[in-house]
Amino acid sequence: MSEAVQLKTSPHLRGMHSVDKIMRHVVYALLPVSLFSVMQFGLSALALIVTSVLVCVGTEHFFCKRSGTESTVSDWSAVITGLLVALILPPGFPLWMAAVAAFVSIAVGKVFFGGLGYNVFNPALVGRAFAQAAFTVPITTWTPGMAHRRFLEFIPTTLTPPFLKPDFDAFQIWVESLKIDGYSGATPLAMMKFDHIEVDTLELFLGTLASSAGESSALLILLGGLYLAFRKMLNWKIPVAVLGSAFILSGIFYLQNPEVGLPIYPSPFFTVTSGGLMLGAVFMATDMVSSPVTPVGVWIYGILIGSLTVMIRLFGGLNEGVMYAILLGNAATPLINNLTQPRIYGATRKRKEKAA
Amino acid sequence: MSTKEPEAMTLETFTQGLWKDNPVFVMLLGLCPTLAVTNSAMNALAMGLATTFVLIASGFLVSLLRNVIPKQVRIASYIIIIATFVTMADYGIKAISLDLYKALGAFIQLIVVNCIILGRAEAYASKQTPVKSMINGAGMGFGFTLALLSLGVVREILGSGTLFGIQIMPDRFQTWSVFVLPPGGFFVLAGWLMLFTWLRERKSKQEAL
Amino acid sequence: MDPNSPTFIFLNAFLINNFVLAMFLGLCPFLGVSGKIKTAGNMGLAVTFVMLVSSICAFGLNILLTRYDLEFLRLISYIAVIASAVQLVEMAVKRFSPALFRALGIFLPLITTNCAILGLALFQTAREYTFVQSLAFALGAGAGFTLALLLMAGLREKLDLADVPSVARGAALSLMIAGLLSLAFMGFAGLGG
Amino acid sequence: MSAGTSSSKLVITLGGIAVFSGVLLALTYEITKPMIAKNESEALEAAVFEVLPGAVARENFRLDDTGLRKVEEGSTEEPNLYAGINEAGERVGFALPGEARGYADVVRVLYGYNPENKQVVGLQVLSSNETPGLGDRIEKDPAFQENFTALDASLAHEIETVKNGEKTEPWQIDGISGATVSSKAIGKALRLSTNEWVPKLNAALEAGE
Amino acid sequence: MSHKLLDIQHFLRGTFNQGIHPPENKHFTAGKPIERLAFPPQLILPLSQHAGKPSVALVRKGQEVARGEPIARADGFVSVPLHAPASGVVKDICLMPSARGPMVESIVLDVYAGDPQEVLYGTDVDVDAIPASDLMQAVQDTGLVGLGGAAFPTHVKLSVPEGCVIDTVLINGCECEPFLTTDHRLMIEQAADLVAGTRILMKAVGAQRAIIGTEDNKLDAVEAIQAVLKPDDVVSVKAVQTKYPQGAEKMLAKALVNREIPSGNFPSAVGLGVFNVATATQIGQLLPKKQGVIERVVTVTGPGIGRPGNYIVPIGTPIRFILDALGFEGSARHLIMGGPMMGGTVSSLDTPITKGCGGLLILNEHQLTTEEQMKRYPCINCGACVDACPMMLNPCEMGRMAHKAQYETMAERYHLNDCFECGSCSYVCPAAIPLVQYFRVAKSVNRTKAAAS
Ligand SMILES: Cc1cc2nc3c(=O)[nH]c(=O)nc-3n(C[C@H](O)[C@H](O)[C@H](O)COP(=O)(O)O)c2cc1C
Ligand SMILES: Cc1cc2nc3c(=O)[nH]c(=O)nc-3n(C[C@H](O)[C@H](O)[C@H](O)COP(=O)(O)O)c2cc1C
Ligand SMILES: Cc1cc2nc3c(=O)[nH]c(=O)nc-3n(C[C@H](O)[C@H](O)[C@H](O)COP(=O)(O)O)c2cc1C
Ligand SMILES: Cc1cc2nc3c(=O)[nH]c(=O)nc-3n(C[C@H](O)[C@H](O)[C@H](O)CO)c2cc1C
Ligand code: SF4
Ligand code: SF4
Ligand code: SF4
Ligand code: SF4
Ligand code: FES
Repeated sequence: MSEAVQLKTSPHLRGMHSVDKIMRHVVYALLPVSLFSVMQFGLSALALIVTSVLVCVGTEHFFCKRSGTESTVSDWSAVITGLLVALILPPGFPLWMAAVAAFVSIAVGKVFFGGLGYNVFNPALVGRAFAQAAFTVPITTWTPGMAHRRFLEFIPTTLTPPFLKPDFDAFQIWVESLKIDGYSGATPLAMMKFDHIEVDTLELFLGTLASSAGESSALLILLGGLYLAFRKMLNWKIPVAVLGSAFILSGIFYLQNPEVGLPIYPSPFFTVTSGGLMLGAVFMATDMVSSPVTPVGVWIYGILIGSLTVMIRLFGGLNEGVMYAILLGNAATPLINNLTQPRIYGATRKRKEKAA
Repeated sequence: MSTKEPEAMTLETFTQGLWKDNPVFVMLLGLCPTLAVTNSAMNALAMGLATTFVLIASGFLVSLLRNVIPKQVRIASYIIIIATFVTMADYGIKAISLDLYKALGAFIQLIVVNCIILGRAEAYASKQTPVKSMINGAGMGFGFTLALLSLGVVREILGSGTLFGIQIMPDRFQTWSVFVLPPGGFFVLAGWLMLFTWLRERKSKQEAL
Repeated sequence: MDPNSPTFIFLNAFLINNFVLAMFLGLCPFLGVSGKIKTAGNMGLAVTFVMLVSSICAFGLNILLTRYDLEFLRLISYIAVIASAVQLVEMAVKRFSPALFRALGIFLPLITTNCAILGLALFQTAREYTFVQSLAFALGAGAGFTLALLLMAGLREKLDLADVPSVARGAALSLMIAGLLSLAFMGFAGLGG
Repeated sequence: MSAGTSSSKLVITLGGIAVFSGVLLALTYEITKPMIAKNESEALEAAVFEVLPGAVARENFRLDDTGLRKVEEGSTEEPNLYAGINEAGERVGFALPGEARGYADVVRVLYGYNPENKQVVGLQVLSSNETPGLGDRIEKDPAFQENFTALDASLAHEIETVKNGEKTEPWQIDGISGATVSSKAIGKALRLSTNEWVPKLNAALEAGE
Repeated sequence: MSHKLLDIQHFLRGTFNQGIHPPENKHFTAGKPIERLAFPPQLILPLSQHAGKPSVALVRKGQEVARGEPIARADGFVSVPLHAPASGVVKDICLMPSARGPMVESIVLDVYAGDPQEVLYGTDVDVDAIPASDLMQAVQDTGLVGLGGAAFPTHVKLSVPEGCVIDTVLINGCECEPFLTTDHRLMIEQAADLVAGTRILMKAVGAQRAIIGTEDNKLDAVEAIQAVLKPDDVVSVKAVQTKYPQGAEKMLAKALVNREIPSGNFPSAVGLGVFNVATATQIGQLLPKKQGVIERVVTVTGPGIGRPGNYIVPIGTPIRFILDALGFEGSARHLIMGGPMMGGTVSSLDTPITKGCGGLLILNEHQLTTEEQMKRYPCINCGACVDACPMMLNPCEMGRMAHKAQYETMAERYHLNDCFECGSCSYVCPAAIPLVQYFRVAKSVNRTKAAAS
């Protein structure tokens, strides 16, 4: 018997989850959504996803090596960031711009604050918000899904050389060559906002319309989320709060619609299935690093995001507000945490007794 | 540097503000105009020069009157003097170019509350001779202008593809509009500060070797 | 929404063109006093308060200056009057509400002449706001400043516990957070349009 | 005021400085006033000429409930619209202001209205804060400016902005794709302004000024 | 608001808020009746086996002692006497290694081999005749300390503080630690003694009723106890939800009678007295005979032991002796004294079983390596710890503060001192952050600082 003395302190048991395992499962849950986007948008979406993931992982690896620490890419979180960055960009987004967005998401959104666990904003959204402000035109140019040659050729804007503008004339010619009936280049959200045309919610749910690469199928996103929720790797309260509050709030406005004529406000079903709300609620508002930890705080956070999204969509200048809503939710997170510290066991009674 | 007694005039009197005590990069003063007007190099230059004018003129006058003004009304007097020169600069720019005036907006008038100026008046001009105060003020002013330009140039080239309004990037260059938008101001300044910290760290590391 | 309605003016200064994050006014206190949530809250209150006072002063003063054609004295008189008014109010607060004074007290002298306050007065004059509009503007600017300050303070408190790389520490960190906040506030663009 | 320095000295010093700066400012004001006035009038003139093709001179008018009056230079009355005069000395139209909420902030425009054929004949954006590269195309985009060479303002139909490429009627503005909000703001500014001013102006003109 | 709702919901299900569900692993020993192990050749009896002042030895080197004879006396009120667990001779009184490392003053007793080892010491008394006021002294004389783990002298808990009235005695039979089954077996096999002890405790503190609380994974124990209760008895038994750390007295008070023990107070503040099942059983057994504590039931269990079971062992038995008897090949590295959630590893196999030790857990190499290979990550803010903490603290924020050594803020703003180190937070943490260790360090640093100033 060896007598090596090694005092370890309790507890000596550990739960089942570890950080890399959780992250890996989130990647699994994102795979169906990613595959669907490739199916819908073809080669360009594939190239977008590959570029973004490689740049994210590469950036993280580079900065770890630079600072002389062990590379942290094996925790899989950079892969999630990369996937999500790709999934919230328009499918024909120039690859070099996607690389910029991915780089910014890791370098500014994550490494800058100290890496995994310390970022105060959702890294993927930092990347996307930066790209949105930097490349305003390309990021609002949408491509129709299910184009028949999508597996044979890239969307013309995809392969724009670095630092150059995409060639929108070539893009226009390409879109026209697809001969899609009634295609206007607008997303369902823009059509709702500016023309008050509401597309069929079922189509949104199944995902057959123009949108960001990974926002189209609410169904697949929901399935991925349910998988994670049941494995307890995702806080189900956040998506429930986000979607629930968005549903209720937009429902209230929906009831204000005039009896005749075009609807001013979309139906609550449209609200929760359109745009990035589903993806944002399930995969991005739930990024635990940038969301509150307290039981009550989580609900406040979710409701804040849901209602901000609806307010921006209905009354703002943008037709989509999920990204900004989540970033604002992230910004409010420390305050929410601060205000909602749970009442600890045995606390109020003491105070009451003192008062008495 | 603030409580020095009268001292000999050296090159340092001028260069102090340029680099070692650069008001923006080192002392982090006057950040509002630094960020607000630097979306183009021209605005940055105009703002820098206007501030320099006020620094020199108020430095001169404060120094001249340093033995006349009683301590109790010191700050009030400085503010009146500064406000006077700021108003002059304001009218001057309006008379020179209305477009420039529109671009800089209220920020010319806000020079009055720029702490660099009151700080210089209080810490330097009230103790030194008029000539030295002017030279030191000029150094500070040029340091400020330099900082504004280093933001303005980056922001204008990346954000608009131009420099002083002249297109310098090729036609197909994709401009990064974020840099002329408000967030870009914060990002570029943060970037410069990080660059300087990094250089300093590298230098001290090399010295340590 | 009518762009001249007080509600919209409030909303504009509060969120859409936030005083700190989009207009770059009041950055010194914003970066200087945003280390702790509690101080930030009090500072926000103090600024809102001083903004209201200076808005009222500037409005009255401007009527006088225009009537007597003395616009060239605007800057000097604004500064002088705002500073004295704040001092008077400070004394009044000290006398009538010591509790409020304790909360605001130390901040008042700090902010009497910063660019958020003077900027507010100048902008409201330049935009020819009516009295009610000016009040809405001051309230919105104060609320916007307070909101930005509180968010910033929360984030900085959180980052106090983070392993931020050494090059990013200090002012660069605060500026970068401010930049990201500013980016997030772009979501409010066009609100109420 | 404390002892040490007598309060009369404080008041005198402060007063002296105030008087000095007052004088300095008054002087500056007097010197720059004509220059500024000239700048402003040139800027206005340039804008008026731009929105009223063919105009080489300007006349100031005031239109209110009492009717249309010509405002002479130097009069205390504030003009609120301007007429453009061509080389032949004929009036080519009126320049009117308009404003509406854009994407980032209020967009202010000046547009030319020709009462003869009841058309908008030119438009200039006076101030806007729209996103560079996106919303600011309302200022520069030649295709968009093309909308305002002959836009029907007879008020038989209200002016409206339609989606890019969907303009079919003379009272429609062909929007900029990707900047729907900004282009709609221009449409709204014109609609509001014409609805308010054109009937009054026409009535005044018919009544014969 | 939402907390009020949670409270109600959890009260109906008979439990507290939050907590965790680690795998129970009680199957190794739950069905095994209590057995007696042979006497070891030598016993090591530390003078400090309890919280409070160490006892004072009454014997000399070379002196012969009989089983059950007092060999050390209490030194003051918060202290207890020590009784000889076996007949033999005092070999030495010297410093010996203790489980936690430092050497402590101990009596080393050479056991007479072949001695019948009967307890000759003690006299039968009629417990019912002892006035309540004398019970405290009687309990102190037994040398009894809390057998639930804290080893706090039991008689001290019988002195009801000024101004408090205790109406209910709670007997803690939760045994929420995975693996351990000592209390479970005691409740089944010695239910009568348990109930008798409970009645004595009620009388001592003046309570009108007692509830024996256990978890709903030990329903056989509930039946066994019910069998010895009278109809309409003032003593009752109740099974609450199986959940860790249901056995913590604060949690149990919440679950059984829905009372919250205020922060920084004892159960007496809300009219409760809480005692462990083994403690009550011992009282039921020892007081009528006026004897002292000389042995206890220990669960020896885990994948690393050949014959797991519940064994009666004399206090002072060296661990090595027990392990050798039951088939063990490993090192101190594999050994945990107590349960896996709150127990500690021992410094050496030569340390003895003390009064407070209810379990020996022997892990195997495989478990240790998987445990050790669990990679440390920075806190990812997942909130699992916040959802687990039964005290509703915020271990996440405290962990981050500890990482930056902001110990004082932890105490001032995040109630560090309410943490009772149950380990739930560390258990669930996916980033493998040693939260409990952080909190122990923080508390001790704060204590040192407070003492210094
Ligand atoms: C979208 C979604 C909604 C859920 N809603 C609830 C709910 O309203 N209430 C609930 O108790 N569990 C709900 N669950 C189940 C939880 O994931 C989890 O299984 C449960 O909260 C575990 O509770 P416990 O820790 O108290 O055993 C939901 C799960 C998902 C994925
Ligand atoms: C950062 C950013 C800046 C924008 N700036 C403008 C703008 O200045 N003007 C505008 O009309 N739309 C702007 N938009 C886009 C609008 O929000 C909206 O999406 C667009 O007007 C829809 O037009 P479309 O239907 O023609 O694509 C901007 C969007 C973003 C993300
Ligand atoms: C996390 C934690 C878990 C506990 N679990 C138990 C338990 O399962 N059984 C028990 O009797 N005491 C347990 N205790 C100790 C009780 O809180 C309490 O001190 C004990 O029941 C009092 O009885 P005693 O003095 O007779 O030991 C636990 C304490 C803590 C802090
Ligand atoms: C449920 C879940 C959601 C996540 N969502 C995001 C996300 O939206 N964006 C992102 O960059 N990383 C996300 N991650 C990965 C990781 O948390 C993130 O990179 C950290 O913020 C890095 O510190 C997610 C991880 C999990 C477990
Ligand atoms: S004193 Fe005022 S102006 Fe100067 S740095 Fe501080 S806040 Fe800014
Ligand atoms: S943790 Fe405490 S209550 Fe649970 S079994 Fe161990 S000693 Fe008993
Ligand atoms: S160890 Fe402390 S902080 Fe952790 S769960 Fe237990 S009581 Fe809460
Ligand atoms: S469980 Fe661990 S990783 Fe999760 S919040 Fe708590 S300390 Fe952080
Ligand atoms: S420069 Fe704006 S507050 Fe200091």
